[in-house]
Amino acid sequence: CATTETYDETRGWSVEKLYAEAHDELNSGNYNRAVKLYETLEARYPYGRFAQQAQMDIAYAQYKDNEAALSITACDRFIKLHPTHPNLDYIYYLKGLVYFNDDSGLLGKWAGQDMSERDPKAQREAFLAFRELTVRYPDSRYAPDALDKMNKLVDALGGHEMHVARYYMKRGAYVAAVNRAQGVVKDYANTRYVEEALALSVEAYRRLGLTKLSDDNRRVLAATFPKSAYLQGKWAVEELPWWKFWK
Amino acid sequence: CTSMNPMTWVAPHHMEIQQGNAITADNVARLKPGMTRAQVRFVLGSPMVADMFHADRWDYKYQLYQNGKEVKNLLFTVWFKGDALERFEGDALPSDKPTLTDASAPVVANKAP
Amino acid sequence: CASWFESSTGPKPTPLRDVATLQAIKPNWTASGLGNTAAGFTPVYDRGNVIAADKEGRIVVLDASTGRETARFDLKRELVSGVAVAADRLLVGTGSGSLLAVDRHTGKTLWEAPLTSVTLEAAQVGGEVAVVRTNDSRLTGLNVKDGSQLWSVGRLAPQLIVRDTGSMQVVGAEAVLVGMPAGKLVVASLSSGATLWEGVVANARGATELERVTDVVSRPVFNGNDVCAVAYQGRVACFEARTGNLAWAREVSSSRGIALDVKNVYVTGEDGSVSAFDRTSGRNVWKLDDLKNRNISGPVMLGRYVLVADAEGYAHLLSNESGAIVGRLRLDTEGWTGQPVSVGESVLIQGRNGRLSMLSLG
Amino acid sequence: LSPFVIKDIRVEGLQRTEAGTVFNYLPIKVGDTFSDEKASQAIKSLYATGFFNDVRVEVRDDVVIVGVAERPVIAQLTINGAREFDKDQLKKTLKDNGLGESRIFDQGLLDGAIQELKRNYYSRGKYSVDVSAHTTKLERNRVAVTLDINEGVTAKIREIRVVGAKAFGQSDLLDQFSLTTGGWLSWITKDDQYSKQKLTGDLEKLRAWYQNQGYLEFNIDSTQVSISADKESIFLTVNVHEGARFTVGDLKIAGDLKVPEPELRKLLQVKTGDVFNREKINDTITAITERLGQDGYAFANVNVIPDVDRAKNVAGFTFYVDPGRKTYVRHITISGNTKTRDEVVRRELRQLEGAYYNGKNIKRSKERVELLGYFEDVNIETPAVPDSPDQVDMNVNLKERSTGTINAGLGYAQGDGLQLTASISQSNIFGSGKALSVSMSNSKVNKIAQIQFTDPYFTPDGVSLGYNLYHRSYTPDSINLSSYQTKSDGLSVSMGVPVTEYDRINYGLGFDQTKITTFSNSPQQYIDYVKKYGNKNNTLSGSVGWGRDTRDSALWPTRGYSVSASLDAGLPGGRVQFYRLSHNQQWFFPLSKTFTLAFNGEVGFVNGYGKTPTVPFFQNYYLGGIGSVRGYQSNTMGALDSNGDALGGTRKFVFNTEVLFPFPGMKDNKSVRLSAFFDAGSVWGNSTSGSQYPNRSSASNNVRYSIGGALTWLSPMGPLKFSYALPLKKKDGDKIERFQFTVGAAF
Repeated sequence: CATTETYDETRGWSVEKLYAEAHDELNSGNYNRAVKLYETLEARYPYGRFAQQAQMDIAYAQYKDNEAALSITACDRFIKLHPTHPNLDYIYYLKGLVYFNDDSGLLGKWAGQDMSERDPKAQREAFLAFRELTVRYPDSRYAPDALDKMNKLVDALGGHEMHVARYYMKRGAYVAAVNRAQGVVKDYANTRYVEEALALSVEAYRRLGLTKLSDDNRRVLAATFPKSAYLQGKWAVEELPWWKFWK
Repeated sequence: CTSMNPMTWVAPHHMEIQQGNAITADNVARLKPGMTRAQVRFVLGSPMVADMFHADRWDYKYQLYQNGKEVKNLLFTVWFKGDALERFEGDALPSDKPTLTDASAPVVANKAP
Repeated sequence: CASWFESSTGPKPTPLRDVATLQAIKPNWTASGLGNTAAGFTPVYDRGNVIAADKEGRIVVLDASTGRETARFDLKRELVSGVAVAADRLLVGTGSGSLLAVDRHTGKTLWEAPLTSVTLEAAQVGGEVAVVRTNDSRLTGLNVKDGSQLWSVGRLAPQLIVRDTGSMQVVGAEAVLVGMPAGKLVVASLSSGATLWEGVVANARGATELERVTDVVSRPVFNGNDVCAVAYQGRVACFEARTGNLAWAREVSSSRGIALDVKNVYVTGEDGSVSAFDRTSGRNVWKLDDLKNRNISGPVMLGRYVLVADAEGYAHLLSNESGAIVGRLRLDTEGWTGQPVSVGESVLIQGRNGRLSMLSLG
Repeated sequence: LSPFVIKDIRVEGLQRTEAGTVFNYLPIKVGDTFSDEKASQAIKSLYATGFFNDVRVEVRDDVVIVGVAERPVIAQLTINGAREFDKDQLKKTLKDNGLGESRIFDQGLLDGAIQELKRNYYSRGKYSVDVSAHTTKLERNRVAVTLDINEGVTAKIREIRVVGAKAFGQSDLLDQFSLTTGGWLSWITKDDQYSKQKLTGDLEKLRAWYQNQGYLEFNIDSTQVSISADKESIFLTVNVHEGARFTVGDLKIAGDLKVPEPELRKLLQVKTGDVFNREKINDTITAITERLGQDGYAFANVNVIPDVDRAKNVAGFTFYVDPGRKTYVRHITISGNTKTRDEVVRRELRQLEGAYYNGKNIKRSKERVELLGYFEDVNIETPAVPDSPDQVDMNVNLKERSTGTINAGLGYAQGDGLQLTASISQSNIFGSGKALSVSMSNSKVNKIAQIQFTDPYFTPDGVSLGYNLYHRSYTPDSINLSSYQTKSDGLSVSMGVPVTEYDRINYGLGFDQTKITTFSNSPQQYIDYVKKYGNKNNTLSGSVGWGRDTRDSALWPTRGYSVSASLDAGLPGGRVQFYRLSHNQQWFFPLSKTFTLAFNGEVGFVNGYGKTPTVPFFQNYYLGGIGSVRGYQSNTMGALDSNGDALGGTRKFVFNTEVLFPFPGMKDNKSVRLSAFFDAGSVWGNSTSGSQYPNRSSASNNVRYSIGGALTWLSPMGPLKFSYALPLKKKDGDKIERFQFTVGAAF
């Protein structure tokens, strides 16, 4: 009982018709249908501008369809096929976007869900993808936005380390806390967390009874952040008011 | 009036907090000044606390809190001059039963009952 | 949609066209009285008697001329291959992987020799030595008197082998020809088991495990100066008996068997065709396709004719010059258990249902 | 060819790829000196791209001409004759290794694909399969590939023989095999089709069978797989050497133990004098390695050296312990948490950074994260840190599951009138680990508005704090409860304190005000109650309870138990005074990797005291429906009043036995679970004077049983439970409801 081949209404369509049809589907948002049409176009007319544009649009459609893995493979295939394509920088930018896509969604934004508390691995890959874009095409029109997103990512990654350090201080695991804090100072020196990291190290060493290390760190804090608030009081676990229950 | 504060009616269970290197006396006994950093790392293990501003000293700190109460709080520090072990001081956990210190020694047949 | 009841998609057997009987086949006698058997249970002729066995352990001794039963034993042991005769004792392979010797007249167990695996074909006896080939392609020589092991030669078999239920042929009292996996023909000395020479009947070809199977699973033949054998999915090849040099080889695939007469070598192909090759040059003399896909047994010489049996119980007589079917006889032996055995001027066939029938030229 | 400076490079034969691409991959540029070596380099690099069938380099007066023939693109790939494997699945696997529509055609890939196909068929026992491919040229340098498959007959196993087995009969041994010679179910299970992997697995099972019953020196000498000439039958022969049956001699533990020897001795699963059992030896090894794993020896291993005394058939064993280095955990990375905050997961972990590796803690960490119920899949791996031998990292890889149930419904239920329900409950609000549920529903019978909020980690150690605010008005005259109306408003605060790793103590205080209005047709009991105690009832409720939970997961429990006991009461301050004792036990036993046996038992007992000696009816137990005895309409079991409505009872017990198994075919999908169950339960302790059904008062004649099947689906909108139950021994007055379902019920 051979299943009959589904009737293929695109039989006999010209490449322009196929491309136009696929493009409408893409704009009207049903990405699955668009991807199928683009693939038939690529199979039937593998030459010329349309095929290349189809490959780019497939990558974009997969991204919009939240199919991260498929989109990345489509991008990589495009890069291998057309290494000298004029707007290859868009493809690198798209790769970055796929990883970066912070689906914090509507509620997330309102409730101040910030990226530093989410999965760091995806953010690291996004950072690498954007960096590849800014290195290969420094003057691409996507470069500025990529740079801005890179800074946001670095800040998020730094923030992530800081969050973990704060948790371990709250938990009373001071060795873990001081290692994380030192990680912030070492790897994320240009972020806004260095001051708090140093203050945390001072307190953690004190709790560990390593007074020499605590004093030395305090001197480094005083040297780099003379007006730091932590110099007066010591670093303390931030107590949340009860009504901020969503935090 | 703490009695009314419901928080204190029942003492909550605190997770066991264990931090840092649990080095034992027999490890420390094998330390000799002049050892390279790699040798010290082999004998005592990698230090959990190596402050970035004090490259010349490793702190083998050990803390153990069980149900909120401090059970162990030891510190063993080693100082280096360049790559050679200069001096070391501090205290370590009692060494576990010396059935076999050196793995390559022949099997000691301790007769089972 | 996967069809649940897989119909075999093999080719259909060709229907028989009736043929003028130029030479009749006379059924001397038919004997039943045995349970069902399997491939590897070929009967054996010895000094006027025909001896055969079945799977449940029954052995019958018949008078070769009349087919009358002269003795019957029931060993109540599962047997996996036919009977071999050594002077006054009968040797059979048991299901638990041993060779059992019983007294020919009383059926009393004399000795039982454990083996490394089951023997799927009857032992071959030469003088004082009984040779067995076990399923792990190992040859073992046992002393007929007490079953003690004289020698044993192992062999590395490929992962996948073809079911071999009869590929040994003892020659006189000093050598045995053995068809082996991977297209090898081994001639081993009976006394020591040492390999006198080893010929390559066919080489493995193809990529997959199954395509590379070219085992020699039928009995080699020897006529004084030539030794010929045929390989499954391989070739028919003849060698000089003394030196083992390859005389000639021709493409044909057969697991059924080979026969030899003074002029030609006759082979039943895997597809049911029967072909004849000139003994000295290997030139293809004739090829009969009328019996294709009828699951034809290996050929046997009956007088100047070539006899084959098919799965539906027909015996066909072919002329050795032209290969045309000159005679046919309907037997009621369902199928066959191996190559028919030539006994003097007649031929003995044992069917899968245990029935034996002796045929000669009418 | 004398080297020269390249004046120009021209590329010929391009149809699909642009010149730019070729130049990008060419290792030579205008102005380089060109030589033979450079030419071969160019050819090699162009081939490497996989775009071209043929590359030629020619030179004409200092101009390099690169001639290429582009590989055609596959326009169409058709497979026919594939019955064993489904066609699209085949196409997908082929596309994965480069052979698909719109991909570049490469003969090498095609041949590779054919071999791969044949190998797959052989693994299914289809030995006589024949795969032939042919390509037909199409215009515009494209090609159509068709694969014709003739699957032929499947080779079936005719005989399996274990030679040399004396201690056990063939049938016992063949029971260990998954391969068989064909039973009546073989057309589905296909267990009479040979496959190499299955045979290896079976041989392992055979070895385990022998070695677990004393045959230390059991050995499989050789196995033969032989196929009949017509490729339709397979014969398996396994030649074994049993050896003698051994008993265990004396046991020694040697090596650098790191743990006091008596403690390790207690872990020995095998005793001197037992019949040798390899499984017990392996279990001992695992027990010892796990014990060492708790003290930081992540890479400890134990090898067993037997000393065999063949004369007495006794084998002594020495467990040689090699602890390896004490290992520390450097970094713990949590990934996959797209919604949940990092700290919500980290605070459940029992393993800390900067601490030595503790296998037990890591295992408990996985359980605790799974008990959160926010993740579909949790797995923890501890890869070694590259350059330092005694440090590992710990990666917690998660797969988020939607933990909210948002259902808004506008429905019309037959007895219930227009129903407007809207409820949002999210057990992990904004990924903060806190649970908030706001629900509002109004229909003729029920008008409910309720807000519940719980913060499981009010303190770092996990003391939880919960608030619950509700307004409920309940006029049940239409459905099967007797007609009266209650309006109640209330507020309660509850706290839960973990007192050990597994136990929690919960206590709470609450205030509830219930106004009851009765009508002419209300049952006499309710009217007397109101006459006696008035219609305004203030209850000051207090509750204290204890719970212990060792289950390995909240959504998909397979092992462990959850036990709880609680006492809640209407305290003397309030108008309504009663006390209620209830106890609940849930046990889970793994029957196999996918089957789980679950027991659930509940006992409840409520009594009035002081001002209200008889228990107020709205505090009664009502039984029936999902969560108690399935197959009976919810809340209809037990005593019935004059017009057949349920009065509930003051005592109840429920007992369910359930076998849980995955949906057939979706073995590793963790969101759908089937089960077969037997429920039993009774509610009694209410006077049935004046009711048509007098004999529904005692526990024994109120007990009801039912058996049936249920399906739990953890859907994105929340857990859905469907059950189909057959009540046994139905009595008159029972209201049966075979098919029942609940949406968003607490799991």
